[in-house]
Amino acid sequence: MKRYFTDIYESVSSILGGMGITLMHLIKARNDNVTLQYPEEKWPRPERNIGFDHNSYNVIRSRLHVDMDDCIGCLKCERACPVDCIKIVTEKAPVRGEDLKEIKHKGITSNGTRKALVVTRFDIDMSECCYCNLCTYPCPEECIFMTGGPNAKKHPIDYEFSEPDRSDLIYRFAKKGAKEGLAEMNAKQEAEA
Amino acid sequence: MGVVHGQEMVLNIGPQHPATHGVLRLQVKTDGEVISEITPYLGYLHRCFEKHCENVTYEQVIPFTDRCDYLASMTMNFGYVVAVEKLMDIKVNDRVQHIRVIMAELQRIASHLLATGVFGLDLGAFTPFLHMLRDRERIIDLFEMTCGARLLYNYMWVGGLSHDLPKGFVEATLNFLDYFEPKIDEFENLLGHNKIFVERTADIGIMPAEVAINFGVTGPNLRASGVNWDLRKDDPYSIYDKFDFNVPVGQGIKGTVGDSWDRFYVRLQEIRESVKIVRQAIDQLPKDGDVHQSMPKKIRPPKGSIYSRTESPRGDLGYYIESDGSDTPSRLKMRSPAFTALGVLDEIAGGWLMSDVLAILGSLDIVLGEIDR
Amino acid sequence: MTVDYIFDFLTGLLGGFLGSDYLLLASMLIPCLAIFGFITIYALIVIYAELKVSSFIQDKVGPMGQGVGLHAGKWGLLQPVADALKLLLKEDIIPSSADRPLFILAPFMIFIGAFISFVAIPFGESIIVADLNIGLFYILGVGSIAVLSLILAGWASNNKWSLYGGMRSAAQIVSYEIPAGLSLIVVIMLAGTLNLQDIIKYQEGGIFNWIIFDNPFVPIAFVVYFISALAEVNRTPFDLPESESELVAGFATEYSGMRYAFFFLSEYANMFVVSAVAAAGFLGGWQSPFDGFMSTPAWSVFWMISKTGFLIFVMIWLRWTLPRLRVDQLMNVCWKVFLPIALLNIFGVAIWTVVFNS
Amino acid sequence: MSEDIQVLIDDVVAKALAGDMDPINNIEDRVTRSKAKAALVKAKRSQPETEIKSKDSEVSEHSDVKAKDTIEHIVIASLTKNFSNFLDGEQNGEWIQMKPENWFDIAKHLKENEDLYFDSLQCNTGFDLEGGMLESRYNLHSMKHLHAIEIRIKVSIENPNIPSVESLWRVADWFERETYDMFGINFTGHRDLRRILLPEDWEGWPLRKNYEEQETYHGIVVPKVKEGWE
Repeated sequence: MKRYFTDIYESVSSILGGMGITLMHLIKARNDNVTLQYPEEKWPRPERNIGFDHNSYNVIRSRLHVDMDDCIGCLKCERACPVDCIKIVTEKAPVRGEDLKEIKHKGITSNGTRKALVVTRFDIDMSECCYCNLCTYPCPEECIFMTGGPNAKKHPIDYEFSEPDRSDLIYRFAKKGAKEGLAEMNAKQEAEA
Repeated sequence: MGVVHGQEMVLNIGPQHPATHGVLRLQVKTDGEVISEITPYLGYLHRCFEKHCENVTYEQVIPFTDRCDYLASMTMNFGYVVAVEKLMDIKVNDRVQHIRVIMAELQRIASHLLATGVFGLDLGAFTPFLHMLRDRERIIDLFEMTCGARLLYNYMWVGGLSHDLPKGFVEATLNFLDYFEPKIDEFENLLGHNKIFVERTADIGIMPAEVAINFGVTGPNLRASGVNWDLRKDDPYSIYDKFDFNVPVGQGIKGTVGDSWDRFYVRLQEIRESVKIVRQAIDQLPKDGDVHQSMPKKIRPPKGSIYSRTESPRGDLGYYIESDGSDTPSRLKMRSPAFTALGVLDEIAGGWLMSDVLAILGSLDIVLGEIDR
Repeated sequence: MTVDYIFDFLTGLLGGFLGSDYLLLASMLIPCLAIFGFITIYALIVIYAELKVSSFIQDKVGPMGQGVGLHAGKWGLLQPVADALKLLLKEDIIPSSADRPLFILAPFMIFIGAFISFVAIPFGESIIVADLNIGLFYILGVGSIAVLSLILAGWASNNKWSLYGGMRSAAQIVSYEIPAGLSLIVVIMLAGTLNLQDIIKYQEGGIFNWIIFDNPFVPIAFVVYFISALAEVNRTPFDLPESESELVAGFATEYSGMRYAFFFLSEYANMFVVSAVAAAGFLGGWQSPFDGFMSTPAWSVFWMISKTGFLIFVMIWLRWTLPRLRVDQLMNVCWKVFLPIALLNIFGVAIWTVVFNS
Repeated sequence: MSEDIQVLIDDVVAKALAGDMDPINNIEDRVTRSKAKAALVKAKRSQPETEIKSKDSEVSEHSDVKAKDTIEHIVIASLTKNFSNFLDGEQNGEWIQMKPENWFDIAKHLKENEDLYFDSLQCNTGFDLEGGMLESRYNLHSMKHLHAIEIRIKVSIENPNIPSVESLWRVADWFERETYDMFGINFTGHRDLRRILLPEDWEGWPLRKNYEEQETYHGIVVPKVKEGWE
């Protein structure tokens, strides 16, 4: 019998206590909330820079980007990728370390490395990418990075990379016409020889 | 008048059901509301984790471990790197160890918040769940600040970390802890001591200690059964022996030792202990030390095998790694704590009412990503 | 009676053009449409209130927007409209193995139960559709139609979850009718009538003449009635028939679109009915709390709606605070706690009335 | 490579072998550092294996390794008293290699003997040794005495039968089902040996090294090459 009344007492008191807590939240509704009105407000971007150069590299992981002018075609990122979403094809450049104007190929990277290869295909399938960041670390030229990386000014941080079609998520970074242009050049050279 | 026996009905709870925490299918035999037998069917989320691991290098395994227990990715990373470091005999410096402990404990808080919140949600209490998600959000913000990712971090690497702590992280974490500590009491009052909640969970789904050990149940579920077993204390890995914290054990305050309420309460207490550990780790955090210092250029562990256990929020997380000396593991088996926790469901939940079965399932805190791998 | 007034008015206006049969039909339809309109508008408001109250309790902001055309309007004011439109435009699916006629019938039946209860709810001295002399009894009676339709919905869906929901709701609503009725007997004893208007008129003369303040037993009766009413309208902590984490959506699992909207609508309509009965029976109905002050017909509507609204707010507040009971605990609470208390209350009130009021 | 760099590398490698990794990590030049690390790895490999092992026991200060060394002997000694001919080939001190025949009785002894009392089965791993052998590995642990051992049982791929220990450690129920699912090791005496993670009608044993995916599953072609790359 005592149990019966303590149960009733406990129910009433704990329910009223709970209602008190929720009422406090109701009154101070905006105190603790973390909601953002998404398209108008956006997440404050993480304000930190890490990596190679502390002032220019951001941790944010939103999309991979490649600076083709710096890429030497070493395939390190392709090998590092755990889901095989990077595909690179390279061909030997006619002359090492020289610009090829026809296919907009730059011979020397911004780090001063002389390129021996022309990258004719550099595809990243972002629909498969798992955003693990493993590809950005081995890169000797620091040319593959998540946007917001070394060239944050050129490629502002953005979250919305949605596409209506899956195949639009395959990003092709190689210079357009590089393969054909190179073949043409080689053919020309052969003809001259 | 004798007892009326109705015809038994077979009912499929799941794979799509709001209370199965993922895609789990429970085939239950019911007689009215009473459930007599539960047969779990797994595999709806099977992603061939172990087969994958045999085909990728050791560092490439880490993103996959993230995806196993997606609610506690940091501790999954932690367990894996501890295993590989033991296998390769790498010692990492103190700063890395401290950062790892901070991250793992923050992750434990986040995971327990979700576990207790979802447990409340299974019983129909929506508000505590969203309050807990709100605070988990703040922890995730801290992780995003550190490594740029919010859910799947790939933060701990063999021999180090992917990034050092950012500027302002320590202050942000301390701010969060100051804000968060009073909130734990609020959760406790709002949900834990609510009479309806107590009635729904106390004395429900009692798991005696022998059953728990025999079924290989670990972590908070085992501790709720009154067994003082925590790998952070009993088999300290990393630098957990440096910290002062208690191991909360189920005491049967509202009912019997090992009931659903105890499992809930042990998690809530563990949140408090984790807060203590994070504070200590931040106090002792060494100022200098390169987080990439001990990272091997190429991860090729010597031939041999290792079984290494760490304490994930869900229990003993074991990695069995067999290395053949090449840069890919020859066999990598993850002994996932939720897998064994789900195995005990039939034993402790058979014979209860349908609502109780789902409450017990919620109290076990399973993550299907880890069960199905 | 309202229908008579309208009939007289219409005869005076159009008597020369139309036969009296048409006018009678019209004068019956007009209050129906008025009630229907009232329910719709009220439901939109309460859905909005529920969204906002729950959001604030949960530290969210709820539906928000920057203006019409973007999201849900200023402060999300258009959200309930959007919800209603979505439900209207959704595909109406009837499972192939469902019992088709019953499946179609169930949502209408539940709505009819809620709808005809409104007939006897007084909003003012003469603002009532039908001033029945057994108004209270009538509302309790037609409120029970909901049970039938929930069982129908559960059975006709041919789904195990729906069946569970239907069976649970049958047991629950039938059980909770008893403590609810017994607590209302206290009101009937004090007022000496079943007519809601007369009960309200009995409470004339300011806040202290309300039945809830009549004697110390009545507040207990009020609490018992309110909680039982909560169970009757299937709100948390008594939402077992549709408990979403156990039974997916209970009896409404297979319903979609407009049919689901009818269940939704009648849940809110029922909330209004039970709150209105509580307000009329215990809180003085449309009477102003200040004797004679602010008691014009317009004010009386205001008082009735605000008293009901407060009770609805408490229902929403409770919903977002409490977890759900289990099915056997639900029965325990009903038969072992509320029923004895309600019975004792009747004795207590009777003795009190004999000793102090006579 | 200039000579002083070579001297520097030799120096830091010597220090690193002595246990001090700092000098190697403090090398400013990336190239030199990596060269030094490569030299270190080379040097470590050339060291005799026993030395690494002794270092192991130094590293883990908790007497785990030491206890482990002895526990294997205790277990073998305890088992030899009751069973004969259960060991399979040479023992190396890290694990116990057993024959499958009376594994159930041995397991029962391990679990119920007061001195051993392995009340918890931590993990069961299947392993494909290649060359027609499969292995089932059990990591046992005692909650009471806090010791752990690893037991390995080798069976041939044609006749992969191992007695089930599911009735001793109930956790083995699902572990063994998983091992069966992935390796096709048949645990005799298991109540309910079904596939657990894969569908009932899946073909083959995926974690065997010679596994090949089936061509179609329920009429759906199993994709093996990535599509959408032109």
